[in-house]
Amino acid sequence: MREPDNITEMKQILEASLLTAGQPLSLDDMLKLFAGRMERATLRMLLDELKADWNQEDNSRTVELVQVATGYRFQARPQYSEFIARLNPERQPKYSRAVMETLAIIAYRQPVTRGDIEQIRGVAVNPNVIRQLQERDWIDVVGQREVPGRPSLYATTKHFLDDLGLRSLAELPPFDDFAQSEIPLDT
Amino acid sequence: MREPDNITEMKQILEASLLTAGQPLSLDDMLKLFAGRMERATLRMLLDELKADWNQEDNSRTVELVQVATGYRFQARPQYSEFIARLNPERQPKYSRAVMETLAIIAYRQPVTRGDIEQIRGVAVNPNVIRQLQERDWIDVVGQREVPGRPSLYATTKHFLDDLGLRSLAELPPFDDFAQSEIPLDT
Amino acid sequence: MDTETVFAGHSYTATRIKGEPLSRLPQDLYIPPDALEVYLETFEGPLDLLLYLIRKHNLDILDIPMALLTTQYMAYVEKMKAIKLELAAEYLLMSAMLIEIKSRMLLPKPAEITEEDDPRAELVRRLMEYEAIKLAAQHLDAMPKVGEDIYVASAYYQHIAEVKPPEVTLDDLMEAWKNVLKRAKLNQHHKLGRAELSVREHMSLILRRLKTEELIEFSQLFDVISDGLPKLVVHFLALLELAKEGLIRITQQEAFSPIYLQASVLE
Repeated sequence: MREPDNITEMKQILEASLLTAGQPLSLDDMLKLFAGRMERATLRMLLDELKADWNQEDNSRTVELVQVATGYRFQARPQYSEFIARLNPERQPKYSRAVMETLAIIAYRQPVTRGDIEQIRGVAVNPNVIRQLQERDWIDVVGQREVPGRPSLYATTKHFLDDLGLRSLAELPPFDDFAQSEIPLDT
Repeated sequence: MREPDNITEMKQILEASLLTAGQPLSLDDMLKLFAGRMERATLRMLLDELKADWNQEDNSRTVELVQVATGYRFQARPQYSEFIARLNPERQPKYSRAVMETLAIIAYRQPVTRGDIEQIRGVAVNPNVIRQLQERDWIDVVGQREVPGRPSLYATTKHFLDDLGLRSLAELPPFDDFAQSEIPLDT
Repeated sequence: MDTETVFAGHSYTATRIKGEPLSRLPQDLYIPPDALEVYLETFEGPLDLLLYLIRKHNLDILDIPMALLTTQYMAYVEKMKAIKLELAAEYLLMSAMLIEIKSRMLLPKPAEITEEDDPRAELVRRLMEYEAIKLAAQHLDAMPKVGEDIYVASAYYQHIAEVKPPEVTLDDLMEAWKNVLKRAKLNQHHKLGRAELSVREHMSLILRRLKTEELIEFSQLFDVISDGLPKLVVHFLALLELAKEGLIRITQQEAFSPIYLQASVLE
């Protein structure tokens, strides 16, 4: 097996790998492609070039290279989503308000316990709500709060960020944007 | 949602769908993309064009559009398969205990017959165990013991020494921690 | 004033009317009972219901008319009881809290009112936090997601199974040999040194030669010039061991004639 000996070949190996991966590839994953013969800095540079090659302004490409929490992935440009959705008419069922509000609390207030979530929502949290989010691999237990009962602390996962196309939580709109007016300080 | 009104847009919808489908798309699948506004013959023509666009002779594309039994799919050109395989290395297999012990007996007690090995291990030796070691070219038959049945005598090979980084069997760690040898080997 | 009817679970029209006289508020807050059940099912709890009432009637969340809000809230709770809806305990707790705040509002106010002194402060903080969470949840819900609106490239590739043979280290081999000895209890009467291993290696070498050369003249086995003495000794010991184990036959036609080795043949 001949190792690549020029930039073009290296970019092609990256491209073929990313187009077939079906999920984000991390820098560590991609270093494996070159069997230890690739510097991290060079890899980053190649990825930047590849991104520029594919993310042409003229819309000639139908997929674009994006960076998300766990790495890089090619994804269809948004204007094709509606068409692709026609291939699978059965879509993922929408989550209930309880699920989405619980997710929002965990995303913006993490790490939080079930008690914290109940406090904010003003109602008991159905264990099934937490389970749905865990099954989607959007939230995870990251520890226990050191109070009697040692309740689990929940946080969002990297997979959650990947699924929403984000690199980090900081890319979510700031929580204050959602406040209808200034929230008085909890005193 | 605006329906595509020219060949280029239609080809782009096909391309985005095929790149993200994760499985071959049949003609029927692809007709769904255009909500009934596409003729089968036109679709075939578009796919032929798309195929030609991607299957450039100059190797500038890393994936190609191919037709398989259940439909069309994009796939990485064969020269990238070996690199992509590095992303998910198969788990390193391990030899069974029987294989390892048989190998040890042959290494330390050679030349030995299968009967010898069975006597030492106290259990029957599966012919498959011997075969695995022979296929690896770590043991071979060096003769037959002149007893009824003329059982094969097994010994380790030069290849075995190479693979374990030894120059000779004498470099194998003796069991009783460097027992004094009666014959000075290095004088 | 915005009088748009807003349902729970949908976006609110956040019109604030701080300072507006209460008399401007609609007086008829009655909701038909058949519609009520539908509403209640969509409320996520007392905070959600309160927010609904506040936004529906365009109350100023920072200056909530407690008497009005409490009356409205209690009316809902009574209706819920009336239609035998299973009422979450939280709704009743909230009733008690509202009444308490309302009564504290009636107490004489200190000369300087700070936000902390306002009996409504904690309720307002909670309502606003919950409202922000509701909007954040709607935002998250609307974001494109993998599997819904984001499609990740996943072209096919030829899966090459890299068949790697198992790796064996010297330690692995030693471990296996130790296990063999432990079980066979060979070590009690058998010490194996480096020398003996060499002998066994040379036994294999000689047998290997005899596979291709049917008959080997004794002196051909030894290269007296290039093989050092130790090697010659090992070779000779190997020969003796092979003979002892009956694996080779050593023959000599007559005294001083060449000695020949051959693989032993079953008589």
